[in-house]
Amino acid sequence: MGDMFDVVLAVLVVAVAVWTIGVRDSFASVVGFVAYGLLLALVWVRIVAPDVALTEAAIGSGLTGGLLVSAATRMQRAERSSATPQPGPLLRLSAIGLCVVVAAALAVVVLTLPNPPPTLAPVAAASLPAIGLDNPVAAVLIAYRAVDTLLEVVVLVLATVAVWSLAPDRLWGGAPGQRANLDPGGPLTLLARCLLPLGIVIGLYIFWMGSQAPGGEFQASAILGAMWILAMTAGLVDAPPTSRQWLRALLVLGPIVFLIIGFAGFAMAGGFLAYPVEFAKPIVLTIEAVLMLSIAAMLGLLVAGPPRRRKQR
Amino acid sequence: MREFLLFAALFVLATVAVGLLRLLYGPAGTDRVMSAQLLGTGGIAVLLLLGAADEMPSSIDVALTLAVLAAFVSAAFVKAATQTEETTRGDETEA
Amino acid sequence: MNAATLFGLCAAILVGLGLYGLIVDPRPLRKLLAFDLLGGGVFLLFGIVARRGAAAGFGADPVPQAMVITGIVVAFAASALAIAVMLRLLQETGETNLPDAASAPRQHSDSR
Amino acid sequence: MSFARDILTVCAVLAGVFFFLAGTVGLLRFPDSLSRLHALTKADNLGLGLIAIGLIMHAESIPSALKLVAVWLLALLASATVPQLITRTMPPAVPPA
Repeated sequence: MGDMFDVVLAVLVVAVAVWTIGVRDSFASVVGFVAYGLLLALVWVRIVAPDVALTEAAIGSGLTGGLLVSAATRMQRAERSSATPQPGPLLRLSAIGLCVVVAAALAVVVLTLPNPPPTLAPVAAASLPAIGLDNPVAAVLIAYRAVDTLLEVVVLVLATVAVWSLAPDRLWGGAPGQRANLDPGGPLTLLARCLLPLGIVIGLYIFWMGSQAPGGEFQASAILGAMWILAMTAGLVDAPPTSRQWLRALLVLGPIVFLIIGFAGFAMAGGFLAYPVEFAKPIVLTIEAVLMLSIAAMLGLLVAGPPRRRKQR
Repeated sequence: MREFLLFAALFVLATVAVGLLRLLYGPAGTDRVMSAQLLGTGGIAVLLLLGAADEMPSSIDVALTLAVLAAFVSAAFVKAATQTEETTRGDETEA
Repeated sequence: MNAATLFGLCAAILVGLGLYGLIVDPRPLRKLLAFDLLGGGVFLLFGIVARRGAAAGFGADPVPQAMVITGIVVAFAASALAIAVMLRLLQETGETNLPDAASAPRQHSDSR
Repeated sequence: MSFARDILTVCAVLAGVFFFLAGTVGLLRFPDSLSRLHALTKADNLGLGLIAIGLIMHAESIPSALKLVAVWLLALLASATVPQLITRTMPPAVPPA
């Protein structure tokens, strides 16, 4: 029965992908992509990667879905009026040829993967006791491959600055998005008011669980970021102007604390991003907590987009 | 019991997959969003069933995450759709 | 055929489909969707490698999983930036397509 | 005892699956967006609720049972608000002549 489930799921993923690529209307394609992200989360559960499933559900489907759907809705009208050039049959055919070759090559690679498979699991498992975490994926993210995670957070900061810099000069430092009017008796207000406390509790739960079970700062910050966006959409809170010092400090807090602890590793444990064994767990939790705050703020701001209101003096 | 739960998961997945035909036919954007919403709820149910069948407790956490964000995409859609008039007249043309 | 191989073949098809959309569709939004779809396929290939590397009591090798989590977050940041560029283009020109892509077929119609 | 519990689980899950089927049929067969919305929300969340109730009897610990309840409550909250929101994007209904 499990095998049949997997076959149906795989066929469904491919069918939704074909629809997403093939359909003419871009809005329909975006909704297809949201469905694709949801189905991928199911696939990750089936291949025993619940940490990735959580990330895909929160970011790949939830946040990306919200971002794309709202962008596609705003672009819909203009797209209908602007002419879309159609690629010629020659380009189409050669593209099909290339893609079939690439897919076939990958399929051959999948079928001829080395046996027994190489694995880093024992190495990662050996590093677990030294940092006091029971979740191997969180341990890899924060200790074994900590440099990757550090660079990733820096990429997020750069992306946020890049999005802000797309605003016209005179709006630099202003608040993103339009001010949403609070609709006191409306469904959106009800949703935001009820969901916000629950979402924050669940986000913190996913964060806290991350040291023993699937979860962690990335998934938690995606939920917290989504809750912030929801509060802004409903008009419960207004988006802060991007010139605010506290906001900018919050964005770099995570990477800076991470870097400082990384350099302190030279003195305390003899290497960049090395943690002294006796304090490893509190240090790791500190890094994860500040990273969660920074990432949640950046994910929210990335969805909110560049400043669109004049800076108030 | 395990086989039954897996069967139920398969059945729910197949059912909401058929519901995705509404994504194909549309005709309006709202109909397409509805089919995605149905797939979301179905996905939550499938995750709960899989979690119980395979004794994989973290699957429930994935379902919990999906449930928190269930309304997020629809809220973004409605916000953008009802603001279209405002933005074309408002600060966007000002630039 | 086990689940890892099945979803591996599925990932190969997804990469092919994403690549096709990326090459053939001139609209920026569709290129972004195709690129993200392709990315999903690549992540899934990592997942297959992770699943096959199950050892030391874990259901899957944690190292590729951690890389995929990093990748998903970075892909989101890149999508958000791309969307911001597209909305800025819309704001400036009222068009969703790049000027080149929209006018090229008409200008060069004699060369085809 | 465990046999009776299994029977209850099977019954509740089957009922839940039935409502998913009903919701899908409604989404596909109903003629206009408003009735499709009705089919989607009512049947669909009854379905999830019944499945959650069925699995609670199967849950091995109190926290995981509580999580099942939380999932259902969140889904109820979404189904209570999302359709209201979606109707705002629809053109105003024209009363039948």
